Amino acid sequence: MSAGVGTQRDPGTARAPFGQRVRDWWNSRSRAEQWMITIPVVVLVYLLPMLNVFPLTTEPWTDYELALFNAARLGLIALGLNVVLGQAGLLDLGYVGFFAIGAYVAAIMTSRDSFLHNPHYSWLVVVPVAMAVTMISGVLIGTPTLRLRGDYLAIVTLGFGEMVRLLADNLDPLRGNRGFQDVGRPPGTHADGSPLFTQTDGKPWYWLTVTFIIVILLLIGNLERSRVGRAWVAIREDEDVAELMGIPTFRFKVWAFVMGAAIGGLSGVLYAGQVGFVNNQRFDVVTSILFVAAVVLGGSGNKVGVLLGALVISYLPDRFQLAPQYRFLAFGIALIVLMIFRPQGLLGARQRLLARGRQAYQRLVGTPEPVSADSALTEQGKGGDL
Amino acid sequence: MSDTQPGTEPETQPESQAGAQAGAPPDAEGLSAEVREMTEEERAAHFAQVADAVAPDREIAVGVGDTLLELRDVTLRFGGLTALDSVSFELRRGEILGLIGPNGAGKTTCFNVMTGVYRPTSGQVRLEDRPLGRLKRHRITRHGIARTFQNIRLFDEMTALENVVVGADARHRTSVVGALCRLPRHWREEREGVERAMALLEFVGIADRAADRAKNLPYGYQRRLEIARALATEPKILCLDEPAAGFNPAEKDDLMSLIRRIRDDGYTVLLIEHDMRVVMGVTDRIVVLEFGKKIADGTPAEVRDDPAVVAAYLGVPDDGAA
Amino acid sequence: MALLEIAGMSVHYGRIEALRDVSLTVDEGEIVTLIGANGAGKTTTMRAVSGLIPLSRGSIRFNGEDITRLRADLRVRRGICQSPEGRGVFPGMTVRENLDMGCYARKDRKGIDADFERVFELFPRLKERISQQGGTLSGGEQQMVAIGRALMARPRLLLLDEPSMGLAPQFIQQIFAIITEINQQGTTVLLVEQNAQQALSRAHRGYVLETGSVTRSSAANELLADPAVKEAYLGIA
Amino acid sequence: MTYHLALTLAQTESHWIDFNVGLLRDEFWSNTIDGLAYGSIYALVAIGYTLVYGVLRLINFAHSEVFVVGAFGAYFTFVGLGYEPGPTLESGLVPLIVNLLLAGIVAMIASGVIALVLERVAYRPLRKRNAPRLVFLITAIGASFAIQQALLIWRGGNPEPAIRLLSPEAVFEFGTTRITNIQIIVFVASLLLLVVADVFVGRTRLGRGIRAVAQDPDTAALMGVNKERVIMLTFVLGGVLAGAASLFYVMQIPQGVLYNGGFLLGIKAFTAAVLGGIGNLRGALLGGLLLGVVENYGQSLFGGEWRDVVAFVLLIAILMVRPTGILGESLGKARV
Amino acid sequence: TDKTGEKQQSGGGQANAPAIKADPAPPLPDNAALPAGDGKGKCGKVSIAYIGTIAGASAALGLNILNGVKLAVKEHNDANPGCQVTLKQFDSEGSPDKAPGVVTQAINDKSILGVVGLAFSGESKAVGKAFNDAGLVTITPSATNPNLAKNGWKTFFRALGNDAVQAPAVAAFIGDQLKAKKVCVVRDDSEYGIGLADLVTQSLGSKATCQQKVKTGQKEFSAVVGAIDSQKPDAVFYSGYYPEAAPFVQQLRDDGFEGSVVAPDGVRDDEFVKNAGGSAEGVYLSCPCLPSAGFTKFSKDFQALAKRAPSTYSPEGYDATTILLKGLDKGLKTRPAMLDYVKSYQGQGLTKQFKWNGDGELTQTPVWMYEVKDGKIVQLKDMSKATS
Ligand SMILES: Nc1ncnc2c1ncn2[C@@H]1O[C@H](COP(=O)(O)OP(=O)(O)OP(=O)(O)O)[C@@H](O)[C@H]1O
Ligand SMILES: Nc1ncnc2c1ncn2[C@@H]1O[C@H](COP(=O)(O)OP(=O)(O)OP(=O)(O)O)[C@@H](O)[C@H]1O
Ligand SMILES: CC(C)C[C@H](N)C(=O)O
Ligand SMILES: [Mg+2]
Ligand SMILES: [Mg+2]
Repeated sequence: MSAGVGTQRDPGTARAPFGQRVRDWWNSRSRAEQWMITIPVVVLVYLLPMLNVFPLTTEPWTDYELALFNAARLGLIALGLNVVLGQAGLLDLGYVGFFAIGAYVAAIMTSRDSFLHNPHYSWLVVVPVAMAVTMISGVLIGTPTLRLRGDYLAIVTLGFGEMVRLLADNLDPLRGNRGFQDVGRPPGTHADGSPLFTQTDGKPWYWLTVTFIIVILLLIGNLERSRVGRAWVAIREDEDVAELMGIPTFRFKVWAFVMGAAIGGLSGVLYAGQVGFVNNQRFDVVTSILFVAAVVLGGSGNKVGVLLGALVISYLPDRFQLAPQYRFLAFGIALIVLMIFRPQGLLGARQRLLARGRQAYQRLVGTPEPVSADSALTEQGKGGDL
Repeated sequence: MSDTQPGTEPETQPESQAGAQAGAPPDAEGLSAEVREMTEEERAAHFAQVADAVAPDREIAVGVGDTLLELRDVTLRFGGLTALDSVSFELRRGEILGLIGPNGAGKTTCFNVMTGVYRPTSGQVRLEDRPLGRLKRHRITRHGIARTFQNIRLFDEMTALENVVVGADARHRTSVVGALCRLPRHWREEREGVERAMALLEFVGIADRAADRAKNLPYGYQRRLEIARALATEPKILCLDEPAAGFNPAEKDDLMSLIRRIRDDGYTVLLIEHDMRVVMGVTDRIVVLEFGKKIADGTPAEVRDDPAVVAAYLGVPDDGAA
Repeated sequence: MALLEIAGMSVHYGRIEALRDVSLTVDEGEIVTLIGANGAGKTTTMRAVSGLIPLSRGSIRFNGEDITRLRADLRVRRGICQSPEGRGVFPGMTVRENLDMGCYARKDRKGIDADFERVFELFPRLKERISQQGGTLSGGEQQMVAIGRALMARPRLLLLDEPSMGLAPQFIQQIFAIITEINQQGTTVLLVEQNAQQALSRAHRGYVLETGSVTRSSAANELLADPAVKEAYLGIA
Repeated sequence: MTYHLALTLAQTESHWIDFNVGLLRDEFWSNTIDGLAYGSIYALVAIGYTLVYGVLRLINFAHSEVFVVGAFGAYFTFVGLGYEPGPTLESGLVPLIVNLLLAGIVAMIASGVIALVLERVAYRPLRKRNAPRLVFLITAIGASFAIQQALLIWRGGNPEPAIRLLSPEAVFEFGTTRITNIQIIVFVASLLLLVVADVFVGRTRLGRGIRAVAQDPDTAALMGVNKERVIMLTFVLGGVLAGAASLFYVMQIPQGVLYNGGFLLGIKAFTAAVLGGIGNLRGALLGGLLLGVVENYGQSLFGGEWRDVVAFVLLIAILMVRPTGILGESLGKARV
Repeated sequence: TDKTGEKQQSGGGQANAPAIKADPAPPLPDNAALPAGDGKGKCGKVSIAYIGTIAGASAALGLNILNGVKLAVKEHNDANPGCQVTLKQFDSEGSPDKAPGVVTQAINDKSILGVVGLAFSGESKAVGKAFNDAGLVTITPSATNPNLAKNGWKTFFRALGNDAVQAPAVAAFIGDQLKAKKVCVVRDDSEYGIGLADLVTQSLGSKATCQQKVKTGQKEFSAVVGAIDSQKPDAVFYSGYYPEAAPFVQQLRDDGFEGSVVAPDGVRDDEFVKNAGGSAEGVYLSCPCLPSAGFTKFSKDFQALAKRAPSTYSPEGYDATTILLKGLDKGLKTRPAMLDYVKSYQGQGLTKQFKWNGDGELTQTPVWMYEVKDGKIVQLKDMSKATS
């Protein structure tokens, strides 16, 4: 696409944009140095709920700790969706379906409204079961749909996401709008015997979620810097060529779907547990699209970016809560403005795709790996004749 | 879901069996800074090492000179249009075969049939005497056919090095679980992949731009990168679709020597090209297509003098046009 | 008078400076060719003249008018038409529709019909394929469509970016013959070619681009004779 | 335990969905007729999606709001003309036609204008900055949110009290099947508009420009196509058709004038567009009618609550067989 | 077929339904407790909360209550300089999935000692346990699902009759007054709609010949209307809220249905009448709420405050608030104290005598029938007496 003709920019100062300079700087640190910076940051993240003070606090409008939990939970979702959308470039508008499946599995296994005779499984059992069920549904949904390309995939996934919701709506055992109350929570009690995880106390939920995020970040990072991650990016860039270069594209796409699904399911379980109530209302298209918004806003394909994106999408409305009806108006406008000013997302997409990338590049060119800020999603799938 | 199907592919063994000429150094340009500073002997050793990595054992079942790939009466129709009309020819191990013909003769379509992009309406493509049948495209690549594209198709956002490593991944077998947990095979293959990819970039002469995004490379570098990526899949046959398009004559010379070196390293090459100087200069044998039919098949000299070919393709005798 | 006059043009792709201070002129009735290695900036020059990419410095005048900031489609109306690198065939349109697009700015039905005939005469292949979708044509066929389409526009200034790329030898001859012919009929041509030998022998003047700057410019036959040019671009050491 | 769970699900399954073949048989024709009338509204809205998608490869999520604004436009024209919520007023044929036309024009203008504003505010700046395609999706969502919320703030969360210029009366009736005056008006008018749009895009020079920009914007510019104008036109055309659709919708469902009243319809219309082959105008028509009709059969067969599920199952089933929709893409790029 | 294709004129739907004589609206009981109290209330900085829909789904129903609550708080604060109670409002949007969030908010606000709400049954169910865990007392002025009281929540109190009372009344009305033989019960997908539909079906017994389902937010009912049409019932009972009821009834009438239409409290609002166009005319509405016509002063003050007439559950909201305010006037400062106080509360309100049993249910509760006449909802009679 051409740039507008009327716009003459002065590129005289060929200085790297800020984001790029930060990244270059970061990449030129040694592993040890990077850890030295990472650890305090992680500690700070864990301490956030304690910093319930201006300007961080979202009170009096929104419970600060729960706002943090919700942001973290959306972060987890964004991480999962990022595997599908950011890594493999599969526009999944029905990701909420996996989130819903996770939540419903938790509800069915623990709520007393459930059709199971004795629905009191421990939360620790619920998590793996929910993830397994979502992974299976990922395969089931992915197998027929992933043969489609681009936006056809988008609309079909949207359809599947809606179908999950509609099934919950229509199938009596899933209780539709009435929902399941009293969904199970993780075990653990305070010293005084009251439960650790409650609907009203966000802190334990937040910590639990952050821990999940860190574990998943590490695992996903492993995947990314491996044959699998490269295959995903190749598929995103040009699926036909990827296949002609020997990548079993279909299988890897299903894998991306399944990985994303598992994480979506996990966040569904967390959501259901904290709210304690699951019905069909939270799993609509709008929610699904908000997930996509978090990923794209943060920088599709960039793990840290999408976490930031989730933070913006979830925390900002809580932080600057106007009168409720103005909130979404402002939010909508903010989305437009943010995207216009940072079309490549808050952090552009560029991940190292080689496990040994750092050494390889350093050896090669003597400078740290160059990372440029433009997004990796300029044109999906080029198509055309071979 | 298992990531590999054991037994269907030859095991990769990085053990050299490359020909004696393998160490021929590439042109001085396009060497990494590191290499440029080496002494002569160091450089020779380095290139020997490069050649090792570039041309590992491909366990080809047929001997040099025997038929490696065969098209048997391949016909392909698009609706009413017959793009290939019972085309038969064979590709022998170790040769450079030229595939020429007027525009729209069906050359690219031949590649598409060989690599599984299209399925022949009738007829067979046989690799090492086994029909490709309805093999998936990625399996065909793993069986040993790699290609470049008439309109360059790179993974634009990846660096040159990564593009090539993706090619090398075709031979890797790290599973998703293996990658997730970083099992030893993952590390081994990563190391192998990067080293091989670097060696290949050196081999085609663009190692100095290894860390650049593919889309930011000049056109000529992109063409070479495509070749390196295709080589990385450890093919038995390398199919090049108009690799010299958009090159000036000097660049074409470089390309010709590159193609020869590739063959010398033990690959078999199938080349589509319109530039007669390139075709006549590097091929051992030429197949000529016209309107989807084979009209000639022979050595460059034979083909050049074939009146049918002259009439159909070459037109006015080459009056010294570069 | 100079039909096209580029003065001090610089162009950037993001932070990459692709052209630096390029000046060149094309006179009415000339064939001017632009040669240079891969990545020298030839295509970028063409895109800038057509208005597909903005200048960061410098100016372009066409027929005495400053068109530096003119929209691309208006430049077409002024009489500049380009056959782009990579052909730019509309993949979902038939050959006929593609050719029709060339006359988007024209209204003379008669002249258009005559030009159709002329293009089909030049490329009989296209007539056979008149209702095939552009996207399924072979590389060379697409190139024919792209050139034919540009001819259909009957421009004052025709920009050809590597017209011979992907064409079989017999057509290469033909393409250059056509260029000379339409030039003689009054069309000014700015030509980018890797086939420098051919291009220079047909052109009046030539420019050499190296890494974004004009390093040499003179009459075409002088360039042909220049040993440095010979070595670098003609493949004759 | 998963096994146990699956078993429980399987055992209860047979009671979850009841088939009612009898009802489908009895209601077949009225289903078909309702479906065609409703489907033509889908089709009109679908054109807007298809056009914009064709040109910008953008799922214009805010198109449903374009539609809703049209509905408000039509509604307030009714109000302005002195109609009130409550029983339908009897009025002469001529004033009725004039008033409906007036409402239609206002709706079309309102939708067209909002579509244009949307393009200017949310999409054009991104185009200028060469933003990746997905980003347009996000601003589309942002715009959709913003318009919805603005309407919510302005008119509140309840539907506007229903106003009806014309109450449905059976014009033809056979058995239990009735064809009402409204259905006829909607169907015929929609079809007419669709034909006009199709001719416009397929036959005219500007239409060719739209297709050219859709396939290769840069080259289109090289052919002298004014890209910005074409894009503008596309949005306006889509908007105007959505405006017309909104009037028809309000005529059929007077309670539909609501801030988020276009949401589901928007998704359905987009589904219809994909079903027919997105980027393909006739596909949109076909997809819209098919979706409308099949949905109705589905709801007779399985019950009303399965209507949307039937719509999506249809979509998935068709895409499995024809991955680019029934008629295939035509504005879009050819694929390998 | 019984369809004539004739246009339905307003009120024409029940041409053959028997005319039902209306009872007068009850007057204000002399001993009714009022929020002003004795004007000697003493309390610290305390607040009560209204939680329910404000701007969300079925907003009109929520606003009816909220304005009643506001009126009570205003009268109280005007009369009691020593006890200025803050009213906090939380918009649950009437949906069970939004409610937990705002309820958490309310629970975490320690100044809130009592809650009027939640308005609807579904949302009440989703959050009852949280209130119970937090020990925050709630009095719902409107949620009618009987099961709400059976969850063992200690903090749940209901200021009106539940659907187990409403359903038999409705069934009696349909059977005895309308003389319908075949009744179609249409339910939405809410806790309330489903629960009430089941109870009504049960009470109707063999008269309930068909069942149909609709969904929250649905606007297009051709399937349901078609199915009803094929059953040809004498009456249709719609169990749900007005946003869906309005288009449903209109489409039902458009299709030529001529039998009676009966709907419950969720539909009893002027919004329904407005949105259904002429089709609302003649629809019968049941409600465990009293007509406020007899409460003249209340109605006048309400009109002055809210710029609209009191409607469904306005007096009930007022009563519930009064009870909480009386507790605060006593100087109660903690949630447990408030809970104990409400649990043992006994007294007359505008609408009825309040004294809760162990489940938080009242014993004597009226259920009135209403009818839409000339675009207005007018009372017919108290049906609870007819059944018990
Ligand atoms: N998908 C398709 N549908 C219809 N026709 C096609 C398709 N693909 C190729 N063709 C036709 O088949 C013929 C052979 O095309 P092919 O691309 O193989 O030619 P080629 O020999 O590579 O020519 P060139 O030298 O111009 O690249 C052409 O006439 C082309 O138009
Ligand atoms: N879209 C782009 N983004 C970034 N850099 C670009 C882009 N297009 C071209 N370049 C760079 O600008 C320079 C000039 O490119 P240009 O395409 O004009 O060269 P050219 O002379 O036409 O070469 P070729 O003979 O390969 O066509 C090259 O270095 C190229 O890498
Ligand atoms: C306000 C009322 C109509 C609420 C209804 N009774 C319910 O239980 O949900
Ligand atoms: Mg070809
Ligand atoms: Mg170029």
